[in-house]
Amino acid sequence: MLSAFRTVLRRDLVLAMRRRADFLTIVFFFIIVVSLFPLGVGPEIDTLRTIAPGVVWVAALLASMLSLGRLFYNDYMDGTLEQMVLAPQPLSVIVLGKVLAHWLVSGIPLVLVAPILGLQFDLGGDALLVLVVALFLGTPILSLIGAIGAALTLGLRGGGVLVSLLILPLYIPVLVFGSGAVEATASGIGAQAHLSLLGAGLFLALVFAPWATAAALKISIE
Amino acid sequence: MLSAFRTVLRRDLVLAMRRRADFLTIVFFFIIVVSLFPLGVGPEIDTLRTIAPGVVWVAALLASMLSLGRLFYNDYMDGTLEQMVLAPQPLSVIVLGKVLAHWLVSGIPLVLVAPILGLQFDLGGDALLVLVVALFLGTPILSLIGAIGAALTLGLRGGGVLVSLLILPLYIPVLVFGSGAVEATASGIGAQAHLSLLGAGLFLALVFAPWATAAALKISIE
Amino acid sequence: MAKINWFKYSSPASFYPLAGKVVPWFAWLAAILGVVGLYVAFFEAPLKDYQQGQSYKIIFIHVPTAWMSMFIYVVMALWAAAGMVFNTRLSYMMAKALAPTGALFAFLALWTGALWGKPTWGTWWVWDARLTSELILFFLYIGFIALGSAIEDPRRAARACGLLALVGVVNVPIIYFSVLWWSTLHQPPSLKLNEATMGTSMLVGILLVTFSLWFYTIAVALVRVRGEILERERDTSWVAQLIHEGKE
Amino acid sequence: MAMLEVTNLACARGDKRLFSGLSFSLRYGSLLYVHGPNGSGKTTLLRTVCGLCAAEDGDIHWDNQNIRSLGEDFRRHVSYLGHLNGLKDELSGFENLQFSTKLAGLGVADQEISDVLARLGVEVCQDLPSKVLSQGQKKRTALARFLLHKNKLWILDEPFTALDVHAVDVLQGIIAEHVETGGMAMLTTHQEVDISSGDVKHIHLNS
Amino acid sequence: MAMLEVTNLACARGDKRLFSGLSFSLRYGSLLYVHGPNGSGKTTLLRTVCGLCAAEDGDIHWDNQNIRSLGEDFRRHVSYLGHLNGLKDELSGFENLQFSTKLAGLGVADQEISDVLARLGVEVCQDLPSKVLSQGQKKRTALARFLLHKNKLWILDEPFTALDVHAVDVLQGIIAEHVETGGMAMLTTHQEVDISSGDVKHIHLNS
Ligand code: HEM
Ligand SMILES: Nc1ncnc2c1ncn2[C@@H]1O[C@H](COP(=O)(O)OP(=O)(O)OP(=O)(O)O)[C@@H](O)[C@H]1O
Ligand SMILES: Nc1ncnc2c1ncn2[C@@H]1O[C@H](COP(=O)(O)OP(=O)(O)OP(=O)(O)O)[C@@H](O)[C@H]1O
Ligand SMILES: [Mg+2]
Ligand SMILES: [Mg+2]
Repeated sequence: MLSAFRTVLRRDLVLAMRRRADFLTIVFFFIIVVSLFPLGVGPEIDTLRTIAPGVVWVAALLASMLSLGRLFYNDYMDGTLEQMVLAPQPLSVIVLGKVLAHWLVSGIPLVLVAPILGLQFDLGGDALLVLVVALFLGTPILSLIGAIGAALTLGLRGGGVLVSLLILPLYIPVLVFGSGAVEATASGIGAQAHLSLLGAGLFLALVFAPWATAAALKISIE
Repeated sequence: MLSAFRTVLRRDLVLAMRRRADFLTIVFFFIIVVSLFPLGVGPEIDTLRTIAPGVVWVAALLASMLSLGRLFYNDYMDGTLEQMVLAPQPLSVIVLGKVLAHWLVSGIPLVLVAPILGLQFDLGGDALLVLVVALFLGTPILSLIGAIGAALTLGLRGGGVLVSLLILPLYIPVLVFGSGAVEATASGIGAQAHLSLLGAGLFLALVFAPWATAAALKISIE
Repeated sequence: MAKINWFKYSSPASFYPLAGKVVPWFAWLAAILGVVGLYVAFFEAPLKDYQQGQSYKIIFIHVPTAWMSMFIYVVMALWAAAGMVFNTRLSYMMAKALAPTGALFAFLALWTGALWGKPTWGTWWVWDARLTSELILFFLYIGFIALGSAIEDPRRAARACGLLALVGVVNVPIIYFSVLWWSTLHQPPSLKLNEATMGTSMLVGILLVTFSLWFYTIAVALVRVRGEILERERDTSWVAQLIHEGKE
Repeated sequence: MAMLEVTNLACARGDKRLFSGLSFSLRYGSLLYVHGPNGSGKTTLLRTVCGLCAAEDGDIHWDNQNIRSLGEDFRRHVSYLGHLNGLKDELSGFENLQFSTKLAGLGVADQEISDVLARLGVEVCQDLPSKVLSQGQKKRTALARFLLHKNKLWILDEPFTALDVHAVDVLQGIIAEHVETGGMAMLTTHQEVDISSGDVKHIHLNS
Repeated sequence: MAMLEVTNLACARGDKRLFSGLSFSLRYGSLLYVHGPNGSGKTTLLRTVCGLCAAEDGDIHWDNQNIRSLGEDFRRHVSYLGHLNGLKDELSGFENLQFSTKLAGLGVADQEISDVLARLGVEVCQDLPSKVLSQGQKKRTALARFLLHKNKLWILDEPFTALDVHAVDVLQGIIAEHVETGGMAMLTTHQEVDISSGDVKHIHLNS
């Protein structure tokens, strides 16, 4: 079981290295979406500072959702997913390996560039720190929930948009607590409570999401 | 030539009706993204009113980009694109038919729901009107430019994210003039100039984009 | 006469040795101009700018990189256009070879600008027209590079990137003006580019560094193109001969 | 008088040169088999001839004019079937064929489409969306296009795969008839088929 | 003693019942051909037997236990090849096989993988990414999995398509050998093949 997990994780990391462009693109997508807002909203720094946490989080949601839409898609199209379902290993373990690989190559970089974007919006040092911690706790939840959506919409036409419809509502609590944490720091309340809630959410998602995703995959592949 | 245009247009509209879910989802995506902001940014109505045009436009950009990413994809995967390239008709005319069909089923609905979203952000009557007109002029530009990106990234892995990297920067003028128009009305300057620029942009895009898209398709199909 | 040469050297087999010969010259020119330029910058230019302190010396990096980043994009698009018109493989290779340097300069312009902004404006970044359009230019470069590396077949990659460069270059002025206008409508009240008039020694320093970067760009691009030629033509007889002769 | 004339053609994929110096010509009423083991470049050759891939070197002429410069005027005469069937999943086979003939600018009566589908034994796809068809049924529907377009040059890449024994017979008959009535066909297949009407030629890649 | 026992199986796609009341059993050293014209439900039957599709009615038992309740313990014994090859485009054939054996929990030496690839005539895919392989080369690489996993039950859906004549021979030999050494195989094909080793059975759908 552990070996299946490791095998899948390693395979997906190798694949990610082979098509490095994919994952760098996610980060740039994140950066571009965040940078679009000042262009739409106008350059007043006070407004921008207020909306910064919300904007960064919404961009993270979108980046995660977009890249997750294809988490299983390639495997489905070329038949390797069929083979994984037929492998003598619990599917949920395989799923967990894939999700972890995905987060390592696409979630972690978001966490790392977020402070730079925060600087552009003139966020203070404390707020930046909380932003990073919140993203670090929140992005794996996004990946885990997103995997369920991706599995459910597998092979449906227009999956990309459908997946967003399914999972964006589920992402909302993460958005609320994540951006809430940053705002709370900025207004001096302290982010402790928000962050603990995110941690609890992560734990729950880790326990249930792989199992739900595996079930969804089996349905989709029929 | 005109008959090729009509044939493609009709086919794509029929296909859109068969998979209605796809296009409804684009509209819902748009609505959800716009509605996420109050959750991320907080409920102060003044901030919200300031950021409303920007948020609506950014959401329109993202919705258009998301749905365009797959404008040619299905045709490519099932080989109908190959057949269209081989048809004894100019490819750019076929492309124009596809883009128009796409805009009719996915751009128009955005234009129609925008006022409702604007109301949620407490925009005034004039501003709402300008928002609708600007979207009406702007969304076809988005479709035309997006088609180029979709054609260039056809069949590439991670295309969904790559396409956004290519076309979001090109969308920026539309974003700036589109949201600028609404802001100008709100601050009493008048949106005339912005709207004329959008109109000029639409004309330019109509002339050049189908041609560039056709060239890109021929490259991608090799 | 000139025409014959042009077509002769647009074939990879004869371009390769020619490029090999000129690369060291450009590299040396770049190094010498760079050293002289920085000397002027640090020792000849007025020691202290009264408003900004030593930090203003960043200008000697900042302005040349900003200029070059814009200039290279245009050159890249010209090569792409030439590739479309004459259908020469070499043109596409040149366009592709220029992109990473352009992206590097755009990044450096952003970075030095941000470093400079902190002491002068008190913030790393403002959403000013010039800054924003430089940022977008950086994205355009990244898009170009990402597209190139996402396509495996080199011929297809070259042509797709060429097309993208052309589409981009049409859009760059549009983007520039749109952003300019956007920002002037909402000019931030307190923060403005510091328009200190330049002394001659400053101007000389900046120009020297610019030329140095220019030659550096040419040298690096030629080296990249040589590598690319070798990789793509590794099955041809002239490359085999080259390897045989032990020149490589 | 040769209609299709290929001279000195060289094709490469990635950095592998598949073949070079290939020359042949096809005239009315002749059939060309392209043979070769897996990976020898048959698909690449067929796609290059119909203009989907660019050749590395050499010329392809139709009626003494380069196919690149002819453009639409060449494509008007060619039907191609590759590894993909070119059917939209959501449309029925019937609708797919309607679309494809209209796009080619032909006015084909609905009855004719139904007749062709019946001849190929896929009446079932008159109403069913193509998505749910079996492999073989999809292939048959795709082949119906050839009978409706009535183009001169047929280019068929492994048309017999997925077809059952009966359908293979039918298709052989159809190709033979096309060649006998003055058409041209180029095809690859790994299966044993024998169509010997008209002027039969063979090309061996990698042999 | 039958290993695989199918009783009274009924399958449907959409609202079309493809077959019903189908019963058969497969024991060690036997080979089952599934025949039937296009669209008769061969693919559906094969996918149902390996557990990828749900049956409408009837039971599938392995060693007297229902395959649904066995789960992994059934899948451990089955190799399946459908219309898709199950290769990752970016990985070489070699890496694909490495991954697939590791996922099955087998320790297979690299040398063995290379040997199998050589036996199937696709040494080329040792380094090339699978994406650029020709149809036939991909199929061969996918078939190499069967030789490496050494599972009891082989389920092959049209394994001979896209293979050239030589490769068809090789594959026939491989299947024959598997059956002779006590394996079981279930296969569909529209081509003429003859493998007559072991205990050969036939099922005709829609006949
Ligand atoms: C991240 C921040 C910055 C960016 C992206 C940036 C970008 C640019 C660009 C693109 C140019 C060339 C413009 C042209 O020639 O039209 C430029 C020139 C220049 N920049 Fe910056 N800049 C930044 C920060 C700063 C700061 C903080 C200062 C000084 C207070 C500064 C001073 C200048 C000067 C003096 C020039 C030359 C102006 C001229 O040639 O007309 N920049 N910058
Ligand atoms: N980027 C690449 N680098 C090296 N070789 C490549 C590349 N792309 C394709 N090839 C090779 O080119 C050949 C493609 O041939 P093609 O698909 O035309 O074969 P085919 O004759 O149709 O074979 P089949 O009978 O299997 O369909 C294969 O041998 C493949 O390995
Ligand atoms: N939703 C549906 N409604 C009606 N019929 C359906 C539906 N889905 C599938 N079918 C039919 O079910 C059959 C699928 O059969 P299957 O793919 O198993 O055939 P096969 O025997 O493998 O054929 P082939 O030899 O062509 O591969 C086809 O006849 C198809 O038309
Ligand atoms: Mg082939
Ligand atoms: Mg089948």
